[in-house]
Order: sequence, then C-alpha cells, then structure tokens
Amino acid sequence: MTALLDITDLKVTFNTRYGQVTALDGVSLHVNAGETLGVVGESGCGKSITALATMGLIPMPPGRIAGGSIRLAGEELVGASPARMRAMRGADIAMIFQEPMTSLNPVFTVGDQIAEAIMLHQKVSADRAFKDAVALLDRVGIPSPADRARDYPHQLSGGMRQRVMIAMAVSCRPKVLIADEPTTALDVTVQAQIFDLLNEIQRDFGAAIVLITHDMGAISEMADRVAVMYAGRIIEEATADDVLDFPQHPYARGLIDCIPALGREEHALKEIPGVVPPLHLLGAGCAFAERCEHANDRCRQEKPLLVNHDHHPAACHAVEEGRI
Amino acid sequence: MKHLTRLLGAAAIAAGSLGSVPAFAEGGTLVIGSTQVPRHLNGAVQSGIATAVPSTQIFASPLRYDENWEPQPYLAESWEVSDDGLSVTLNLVQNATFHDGEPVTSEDVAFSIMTTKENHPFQSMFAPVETIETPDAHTAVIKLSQPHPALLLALSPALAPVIPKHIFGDGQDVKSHPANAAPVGSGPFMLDEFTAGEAIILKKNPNFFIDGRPKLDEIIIRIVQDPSALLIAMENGEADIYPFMAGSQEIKRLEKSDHLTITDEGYAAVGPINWLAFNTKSEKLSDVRVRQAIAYATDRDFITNALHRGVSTQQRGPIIESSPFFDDTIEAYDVDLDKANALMAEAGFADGMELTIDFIPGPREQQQSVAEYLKSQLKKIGIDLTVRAAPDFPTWAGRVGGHDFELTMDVVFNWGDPVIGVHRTYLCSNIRQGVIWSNTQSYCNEEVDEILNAAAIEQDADKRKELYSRFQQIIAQDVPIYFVNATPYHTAYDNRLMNPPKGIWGTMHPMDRLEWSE
Amino acid sequence: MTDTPDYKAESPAREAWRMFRRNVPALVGVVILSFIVLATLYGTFFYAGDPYNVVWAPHERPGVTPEFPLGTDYLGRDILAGMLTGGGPTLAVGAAAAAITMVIGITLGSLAGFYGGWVDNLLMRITEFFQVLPALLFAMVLVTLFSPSLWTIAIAIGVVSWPQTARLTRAEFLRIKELEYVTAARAIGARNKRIIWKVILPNAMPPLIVSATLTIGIAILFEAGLSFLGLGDPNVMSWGLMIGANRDYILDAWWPVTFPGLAIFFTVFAVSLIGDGLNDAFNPKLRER
Amino acid sequence: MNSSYILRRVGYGLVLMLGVVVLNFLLIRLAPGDPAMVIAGEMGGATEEMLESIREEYGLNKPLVVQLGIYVGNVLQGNLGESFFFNQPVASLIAQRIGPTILLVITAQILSILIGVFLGVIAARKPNGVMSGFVSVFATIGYAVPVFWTGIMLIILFASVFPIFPVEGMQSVRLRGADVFTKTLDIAHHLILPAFTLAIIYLAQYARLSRASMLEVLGSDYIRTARAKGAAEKTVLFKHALRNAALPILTVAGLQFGNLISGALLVETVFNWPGMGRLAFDSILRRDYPTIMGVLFFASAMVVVANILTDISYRWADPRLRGKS
Repeated sequence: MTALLDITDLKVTFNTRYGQVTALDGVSLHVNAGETLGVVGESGCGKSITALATMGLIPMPPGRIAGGSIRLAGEELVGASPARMRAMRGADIAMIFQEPMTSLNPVFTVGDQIAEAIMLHQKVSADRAFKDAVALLDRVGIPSPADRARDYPHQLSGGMRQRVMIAMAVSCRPKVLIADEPTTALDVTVQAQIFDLLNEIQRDFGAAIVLITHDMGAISEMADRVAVMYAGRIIEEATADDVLDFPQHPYARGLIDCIPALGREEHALKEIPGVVPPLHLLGAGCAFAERCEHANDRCRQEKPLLVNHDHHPAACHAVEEGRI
Repeated sequence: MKHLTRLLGAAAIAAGSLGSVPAFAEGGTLVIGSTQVPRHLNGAVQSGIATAVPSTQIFASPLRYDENWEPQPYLAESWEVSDDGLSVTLNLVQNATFHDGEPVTSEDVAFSIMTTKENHPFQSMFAPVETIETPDAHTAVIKLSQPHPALLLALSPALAPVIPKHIFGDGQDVKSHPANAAPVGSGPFMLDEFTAGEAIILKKNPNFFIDGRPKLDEIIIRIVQDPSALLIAMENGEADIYPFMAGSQEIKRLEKSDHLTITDEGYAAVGPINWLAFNTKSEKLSDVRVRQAIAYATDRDFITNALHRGVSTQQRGPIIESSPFFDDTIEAYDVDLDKANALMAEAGFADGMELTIDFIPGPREQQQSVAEYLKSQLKKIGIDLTVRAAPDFPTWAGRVGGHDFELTMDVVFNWGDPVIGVHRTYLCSNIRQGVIWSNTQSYCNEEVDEILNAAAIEQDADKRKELYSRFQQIIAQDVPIYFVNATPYHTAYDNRLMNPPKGIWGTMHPMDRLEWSE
Repeated sequence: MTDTPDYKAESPAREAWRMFRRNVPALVGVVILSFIVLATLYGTFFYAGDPYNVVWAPHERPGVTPEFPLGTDYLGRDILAGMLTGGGPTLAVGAAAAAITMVIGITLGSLAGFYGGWVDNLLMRITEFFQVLPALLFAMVLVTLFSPSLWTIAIAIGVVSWPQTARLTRAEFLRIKELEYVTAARAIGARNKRIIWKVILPNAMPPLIVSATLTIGIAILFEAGLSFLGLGDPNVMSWGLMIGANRDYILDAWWPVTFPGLAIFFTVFAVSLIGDGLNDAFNPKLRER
Repeated sequence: MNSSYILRRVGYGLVLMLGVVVLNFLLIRLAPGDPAMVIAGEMGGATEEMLESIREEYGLNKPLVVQLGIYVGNVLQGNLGESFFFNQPVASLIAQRIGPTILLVITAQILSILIGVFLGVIAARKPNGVMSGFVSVFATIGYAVPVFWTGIMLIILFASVFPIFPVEGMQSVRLRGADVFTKTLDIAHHLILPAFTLAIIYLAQYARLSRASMLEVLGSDYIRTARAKGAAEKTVLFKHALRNAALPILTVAGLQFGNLISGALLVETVFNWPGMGRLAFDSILRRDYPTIMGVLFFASAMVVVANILTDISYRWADPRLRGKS
C-alpha cells in the first residue's frame, strides 16, 4: 500500500547572508491514513521546514526546494502549480501552528476566519459557512460557540485559540493534518486536552496526522511512529514504542533521557550538552559529533547514513559499529 | 486614475472654452486683477489704490476729471467758486439715490467731506474747510478759511466719496465702521460680495443717476498677491485688466501678448515718485554735502535703464515730471563719482562711513533692488551700506515713522495737486513722530514753508507755478530726498475693452463708460 | 528564518559600521553631503564673488557667460556665488536646530521615560500639546515675534520639532529600563543620574542618532520654507532666501530658483540616505528582510 | 464603541485647545512691539491720542491677566476678535477660508494614502524587487524635495510648457454663474496641482511606511495561517495583511495631519489657494495679531479633531483596543 503522504529525499536550501545553507538534506518520511507520525527534534533541526515544504509555504526566495519529492495520495506536490497548491492547502492538507496567540488574524472574528477557510474550498454561502464554523467550534469543544464565533482572537484563551485553529484546520476534512508543536505555548493541563481533541478528530475524520514536536511526552501519547530529526536530516525512525524504549542514536537517547517519566527514576534527568550548530557551519561529518560522547574521527569526517537495524533505522556510525 | 484624468481634461477644455468667452453682446463682466489687498472699501477714511479702485465704483463724488485735468459734473451738475476763493457752491443732481434707495442730499455731501477731513490721512485736502452749509437738499456750500485751489481736485471720486449719512452717521467710529466692508454708495456699481483678501464682486447699479450707464453688468476685482500668478491669469484671459503694474518683467511679458494692450496712461494724478529719503537729523546725514555726495554717486540712468529695463522714467524733483508744475531746470545730480568723493572729503568723511538703508516692502524692483544696488554703488565713495530689510509694512513704517532710520527707499504719491501729495513731505509743521508719509526726513526750511503756504492759497496758476519752481530749486540744493524715478505704473487690458481707464485717475475712477466691443 | 541563528559575536558599533559600509545608498549620501559641505566651506576660495554685488546684467542664462556659470538673478547678482555662500547658513541652521531639538527632546523624553508616574504624565501632556500646534505656522509666529536671525530660526525650529524626539526617547527608556543590566546597575546602588546618562542613554543612542540625522533634514527644509516665505534672516544669503527672492520672476527665469532648490533637495536627500543607512545598520534584522 | 471614551477624548481635546488659546495670547502679547502702533499704522498713521483711543478700544491698556481672561471668555463664546487689518470678525475671515484649506488638505491626504499604500503594498510583495527599490528611492526623494519648490517647478511646467492645469486660484471667476456640476469640475481642475504638490511628500512616506508595515505583517504567523487555508495571494495581501498593516499607517496619518496643515500653508502661498494658510501668512506680514491667533486656534483645532478621529477609527480598526481606555 502506498503511503498517503510520501516524502522522498527532500532537499531544501536557503540563501542567507552567510551563503547558501541546506536546511533539509535528503529527508524521507511517509504517513498512512489514520496514522500519526511524530517528528521530533530540537528547534532548528528542520521539523518546521519539512512541514512548510509539505504545505508549499516555504518562502521562495530565499528558500528553494532543491530536490526530492512530496506525494500526497500519489500526486506530486513539488513543482505543482501555485493554483493547484492553493486548492489543496486547507482542503486536502491542513496545518496547525505552534503559536495560537499569533496564528489567528487579530482583526477578524474567529468565526469569520473559520468560515473563510470553508468558503475557500466549498461553494457555500457566507451564512452557511458561518453556521458551519459555529458547528465546528462546538465540535472542538468550545462552550457557547455561537457567541465565541463573534469574538476576536484576543478575547479567547490560548487553549481556546488552539481549538479554533484545529477547527479551522479540519473544516474541510483534510486527508493530512500537520500539527506543528500544537501545545508548546499552552499550559500542561490544556496540552492534554488538545491531544485528546486531536485523537478524537483523527478518529472522526480519519486523517493522517504529522505531529511535530520536541516533546517526547507528546510522542508517547499520540504517535504511532516516530522520526527523529537533527540538523536537517532524519537520524532515526521507528515505531513510537521502539524509539521510546530502545532509542538507538545517541541524540535520540539524549532526548529520551530528558523526559521526566515514571519508571525511569534511576536516571538523573540529563541534558544534551551544547546546541544545534548553525547550518552554515556544518562540516562534512556527523552534525551531532561535537555534542556526542561516542564520537570518533570517522564521525567527524563522514556523514552517517540511515541504516536499518531490525526495522529500526538510525544514522550513526557508533550504532552501526556496535560501539553502543 | 485614467478615467479621472480624462474627465478632468474634458472639464478643463469646457472651462477653458467658457473662460475665453469674454462677455455677452451687452453688459458683460470685467475682471480686474490686483496684487493689493484693501482693508475695506470706504475711500473716505482709507487712502491707497487698493481701496480707491472699488470705492470709486461704489461711491460717487461731487466732481470727476477728464484726461486733461478738467473737472466734469458728477453728483454736482454745476459748481461755482467765489471770487475771494473762500466758498465753493455745489449744485447737486436731483435724481441721485444710494443703492438702498435713499436720495443723495446735500446733507450727505456735507457729512462726507467733514468725515473725510477728520479721518482721512491726507489732512491737507480739506484742512481749510471750516463748515459746509446746506441751504436746500441739493445745494452745498463749502466755506473755507483761506483760498484752497486744490479743493476742486480733492472733490474727485478717489478722494471725496459721498457716503450715506443715514448709515455712517450712526455714531460709530467711521474708521472701523462695519459698513466699510459692506458699503452703500451712489456710484455706478454696487457691492455684491466681498471676500476679504480674495475678491470683490460688484454688480451694475440699475438706478444709477446717469442714464444708460454703467455699460457693464459686473466687475470682479480678483486679488492675486503673487505677480507671477496674476501674469498667468492675464495671459489666460482669467483677468481682463491689470492696473498698477510696475515690474519690468510683468510689463515686458504682457507686451508680448497679442490680446493685450499695455499703456502707462492713467496715472497722471497719482504721481508716484520712487525716492531715496535721508533722515536729515541723523548724525552723518545732517551735513548736506554727504547727502549731495550720495546723490552724485547714484546712477539714475542705470536704475531706470538696467535695473528697470527701461520701463521707468527718470524723476528729478519733488513734483512728478508729468505735472505742469514741474521745473526741469533744477540740478538733477547726474552721476559724478569725482564730485561725490570730493564732497565726502570736504565733509570730513574721506575715510568713508557706515550707513543703513531701509526700503518699503513693495514691488521688489522699485524698492529693494534699488537699495541693494546702492549697497554696491556707494561702496565706490567709501560708504558701507547695510540693507535693513523689514519683513512687513508695519515694521518699516514703525522705523521710518519713528525717525529710526538713516536712508530709506520709499514711494510717495503726488495725488494730483501738490497741496495734497507734495506739501506734506516738506513742511516743518508736518514733522510728526509716528506718522508715516509725513515729513519723516525732519527737513525744516522756513523759506520752503513760506513758499508752500503761499502756493496753497495762490489762485493765479502762473504765480502758483512760479512759487513751486522756487520750491523745487531749494529742495534740489538741500537734498532732503534724492529723487530716482517715477514708478512705472502700467495698465494691461484686453484689446476689446472700449474706453479703458486712461484718465488722470486711471482705475481710481468710475468705470461707467467701459464696455466690451463685441 | 529561525534556522539561521547568528553565531558570530561582534560589538554592536562594529557590526553597525560594517553594515553601513556595505550600504551603497548610504555611501552615496555621504559622498553628496561631503561634497556639499566642502563646497560651502571652501567653495569661495576657488570661486570668489560677493553674492550681494550686482555684477552683470539681470537674468543672464546659465552657461552663457563663462564668468557666471549658473547665470545671474533678477538684480544681476551671481547665482553660483549665492549658492556657495548660501549653503553655510542653511546647513548651520539645520545642524543647530537639530541639536536644539535633540537636547530638548532627549531631556524631556528621558525624564518621562525614566521616572514615569506623574512626571511622565505631565511631560507627555506637554508633548501632546506641542504636537497639536501646526509646526510651520507656530515657527512662523515665533520667528516673526522675535525678529528673524539665524538663532531665532534655529530655536523656533527646535521648539516646534522636539516632541517626536521626546516620544522616541521615552519609548526607548521604557524599553531599556526593564532590561537586566539596568536592574543590575540599580542593584549595585548606582544613582538615578548615573543610570540615566551612563547606562540607559548610551543604549538608547542608535535610534536617537538616526532620528537626529533625519531631524537635520527636516530642519533644513524648515529653514528653507521660512526663508522662502520671506521670514528668514534677510541679511544672510541662504538657499531658501534665494528661492523666495527670485520667485516673482519664475516665468522669465527658471534658473535662480531651480539651483538653490536642487541644492536643498540634494542636501536633504543625502542626509536622509545616511539616516536610512544608519537605521539599517543599527537594525540588521530589518535589512535581512 | 464606547461613548464614554469618545467623551473623554473630546474633553481632553478641549483642554488642549484651551492651552492653545492661552499660549497664543501670551506669545503675542509678550512679543516686542506695540499692537496699538500696528493698528494705527494700518489706519494710515497715528498720534499719541489716537494710540490711546486704540488701546482703550482694544483693551490693550488693561493688565495682562485681565486681557487674558477677556480673550478666553470671548473665545469660549465663539468670538475670536476683530482683524486689525480688515476690521472684520476673525471668525468670519476664517469661515471664508477654512473650506478651501480642508478641501486641499483632505484631498492631499486621501491621494497620498491611496497611492502611497498601493505602491507600498506592491513593493512589499517583492522586498528586493524593482518596485521596492523604486519606492525606497521615490520615498527619499519625495521627502527631500522642499514642497514650495515642487510647487514652483510645477507652475513653471504647467504655466508655459503644458498649460493643461490652472496654476493659481481655486476657481475660475468666469464660472460664477455656472451650474454646480461645472463649478465642481472647475474646482477639481484647480485642485489637481496643489493637492498633488502637497500629497507628494506624504505619498512617498506612506509608500515607505506601508512597505515596511506590510513586510512586518507578511512575516507574521496569521499570514502563514491564511496561506495554509489556501487563500489566494491577493486575498492574503489585501484582506489579511493590509487590514493589519493599516494600523500603523492610520496612526501616522493622524500624526501627519499637523504637518499637512503646515505644508498646506506653503502650497496655498505658491498656488494662490484661498485658504487659511495664506491668511495666516498675510496676517503675519501685516502683524494682524487677532487673525494670527484665530488661524493658529483653528489650525490646532483641526489637528485635535483629526487626532480624535484617528483614535476613534484606530479603535474601530483594531478590535484589541475596543472597550479599553
């Protein structure tokens, strides 16, 4: 069976004042209908770029898709006409953003903003669209939705706004829903509610979800499969359980170690030393080498490839060589 | 945007074509362009051309003058001067009414002349008038304390408007009377609209006491303070007549317009003299030799021919050269730098001196330019001249009226008879602190006073002329003033205008005979 | 983009200078302005001539007589001499007015921003009050009332222009006083005066420098406007005065108004190019976009 | 919109106006020079008795505080005094001229905002494109050209080279009897050059400002959201972005109003436009103090009104501010 969304060897570059940098370097991902794929990594690793590339929202210039393919239900999106992309965006593939505070237009009511999304893809009257918007608000669990629909974003709490974003995103029953850190800006209790909502939505609408996050807790709650990204590359990919229980790549291990979870109390909470290096300073070797306790000369000189170990691919010389 | 442009373009053509239709077969509109802003429209209490032009249309006066300085009947159908010269009888027309329908009576004439005497800046006009008797509604007898040959000229429309007593005699100060901005007169035109500083719109007086006049339906006086803008208006036909034009650029430019005629006629009675005045009481200028030196250093030819590009004429003495009283034998002070330097040395200023010069804000070419020229010219006789510009008229008037100046450029009008416009500058008794256009030079020569006082009452024209000759000789010797040129007032008017205002008073005269030829 | 954090650490001033040096329009501005300043300072050494002297026939066209390359005005005075002499006062008034504006604006703005409370309230009300008065009209009244001279003109322009600077300074102070290093300075017991002058003000300088530059341009335009209306100092040749004096003759002679106008234009143009360059240099992120 | 806010705003505006009245009065009375001399000078010369009677008449011999009280009282009753020069009520002089000034200022404001914002939006679409460069250069040029000089250059151009627009005045006197439509077109025709001259400075500034503001807004998250919905670029630009980018433009438009009036003063002088600016200029030359004070008062009042309108419309345009004080 072909995946609903299939990204192969995607390469995205940006022109910056430091010259051309490669933001995505051969990313391959896929997600099937009804499935949730978690994409994890620290900020700056290319998760959001992957999402934007999929949506066709990479600002060009300075950005450029330098290679690879993105297929949605078999249709190639790389190089699709802007009109075709527009027709698909919001209808077949929708996105929820990280910052519900700023992702809603402050000068329009939330009802109007949802209704606009509906009207962009369905031939319905403004009245009808607004009524649908109210129904959607109801569906995403907003109390007295008819009143809230006439509110402006600033009158709603963060959680409410994210619900509005979700309502907007699912308004046209997209096949793929990309959620880019949907809970980062929210309180912990609200986070759980939003995840529950996403799960419900997925059940009801049967959408494939790509959940982008740096929060391994979210992954454990939501994801069927997980892809770990670092510096523009996928460095590990497996089912959520595999990654959470048996992380391979030292970076993935580091991420897991950061989770303060029950049953892992024997580990002191650890941090990964250092930060993600800026893309323009990437050398020939493994991008994680500078921060890796297992790094050797080979790591510093040769980029590791994603190698399949027991259906659990990881891109690490140390893992490959069995050093860890 | 494109549509708008096209639309406006069309409107422009429409407006343009409408604008070029000058008038209708009968009547029609005359647009007068003026750079001067009148304070109000009542010439009885306000001097100056800005007020006089509208005032002479609105108010009639006892007499009017033809091109040859001959008095003509106006509100007075006849008049009579007694042999002793001490009384003048005016017999008024029977059918004259004010614009509000009230008849014009001798009461109004008496009230007007007495009001003018009390309020008008030209005090010498009616100073000898003691009383005015009104034996009946249409006879006024002016009683004088001494013979006053200038009186008849002073009864001209520009100087003696007859104002309605029933309006102005209500006890309010006539100088600031509200009716000054909304006057009611008996002249050929009546006020329709007055937008202060912008426009004065006059319409035909249908009940004018002279049958068949005025010919025009409407006179619009448009005030355009920027001379360039007025030039454009004249060229485009937005204005029909532009009087009191003194700039060489304006004159030379409008001369090139085919549809316009340019004339310097119409200013004989105004007698505008552009002069350099000395404060004879100031330390350095009290020595007549210094004044003479400056006079000899100044090149009148250069000013009239180069600076004014030949449009202005030379003026050598205190009485305008076009007047019958002018004496052309007086010392003219033609340029002579050697003599000038010698005089400076004689006066003890061989090493030069510093002086200041003011100028009356007005047509730049006539005033400021001459002052600036003098700055560079007087350097040649060792005088370091500083130009003290005044930003506005009140500032200049404050300095000169307050005798706080050394040299100043000024323009002063003769106003027809020397008694009205000339005497005021030279009489010892008229040295009046704070009054502009009085004897601000503080020049005092008892012999001059005697001559002028004799001339004021001399009824014999030849004897009077002789007295004025002597006066001019003395002034030429004493040089309280160096006379530069007659302000080259010109009028530009549309060729199709019949009977353009070329009389001695020009446009300061009722324009009831003006009409369009088409 | 979020994926390109800036790694290189540079001192802000150095960074700004580096950015400025690479800004072509700003360098063009520097070249134009230097030329104008040099010409007004030293031009008379190479081209002697008294701008007040009547030296030739009036309204000689430019380029006809080699002695008077820019022609003569309505009096027959040399326009080039006027241009060279007239630039000094124009620039001087511009600079002085900008200085006055900055002094008033920074003083009031920093007091308001630093102390807040009623001081801020009062000072901001005063500022709003001055912003209500139409600046040119107010300046005209001031200049006329206190008789025109270069100083009164500069002061009048300063008095009408400071509110914007005051607001800017206040906003910067409000922003900066919340930052950690100010808290730190307070913690070590620095007095208010020291915090205002030594801690906050230097950090508020970049936008103020930009604003000062632009204020010079505005002040020059102001001076030109006043002179044009005949309210400038009549005894000092300035570009605005030349335009005002020759305005009556524009239909016959375009050059006596055109050249001084161009000079004003190029000066202000250069100044604002430099201002924009400084702005870009101090805010590199804006430029990235 | 909450009406108590508007009331408070208007009340504050009135306080500002009172301040203007007091300032005007003090400035002019404290200035050197005797107003009585000035009035007398305009009447054609004065003796000491005349000066005394003028002082009496105009209340110039009373203590300053009393004069101030009288003046403020009169202004409150709508009486701005009488012009020294015209002997007419200042209020009626201004009434004759405020219309043309408002017409000129508003037209220039609308022209500059419409064209400026349009150029700015176009430029913002491609921040490094040709249009963007043009807008930047044009904005700097527009800012640097002295407005009176632009006016003069346009007069030279349109007076003789392309005589298609009138270069002076507001209406053609010949059309006094014409119908309203013709008159309106005539005024519009006369309005073109002055309004354009005045608009050009601000047009450039609005173009530059809206470019910057649009760039800022276009980088914001909600624009990404709008694109993610599948909105067309035009919708994104003119609906989502412009509504937000308009907010700073609105603020500046309010602040610019005072400058616009200053500019109008020069433009009116150059084009012989029968407005308040020229009245102000002439009155300053004539030292006609009551008129100067009246014009300053009305010009400031126009700015205050413009500011209030700006504030109110800002609140209307930005829902975040509604209901706040």
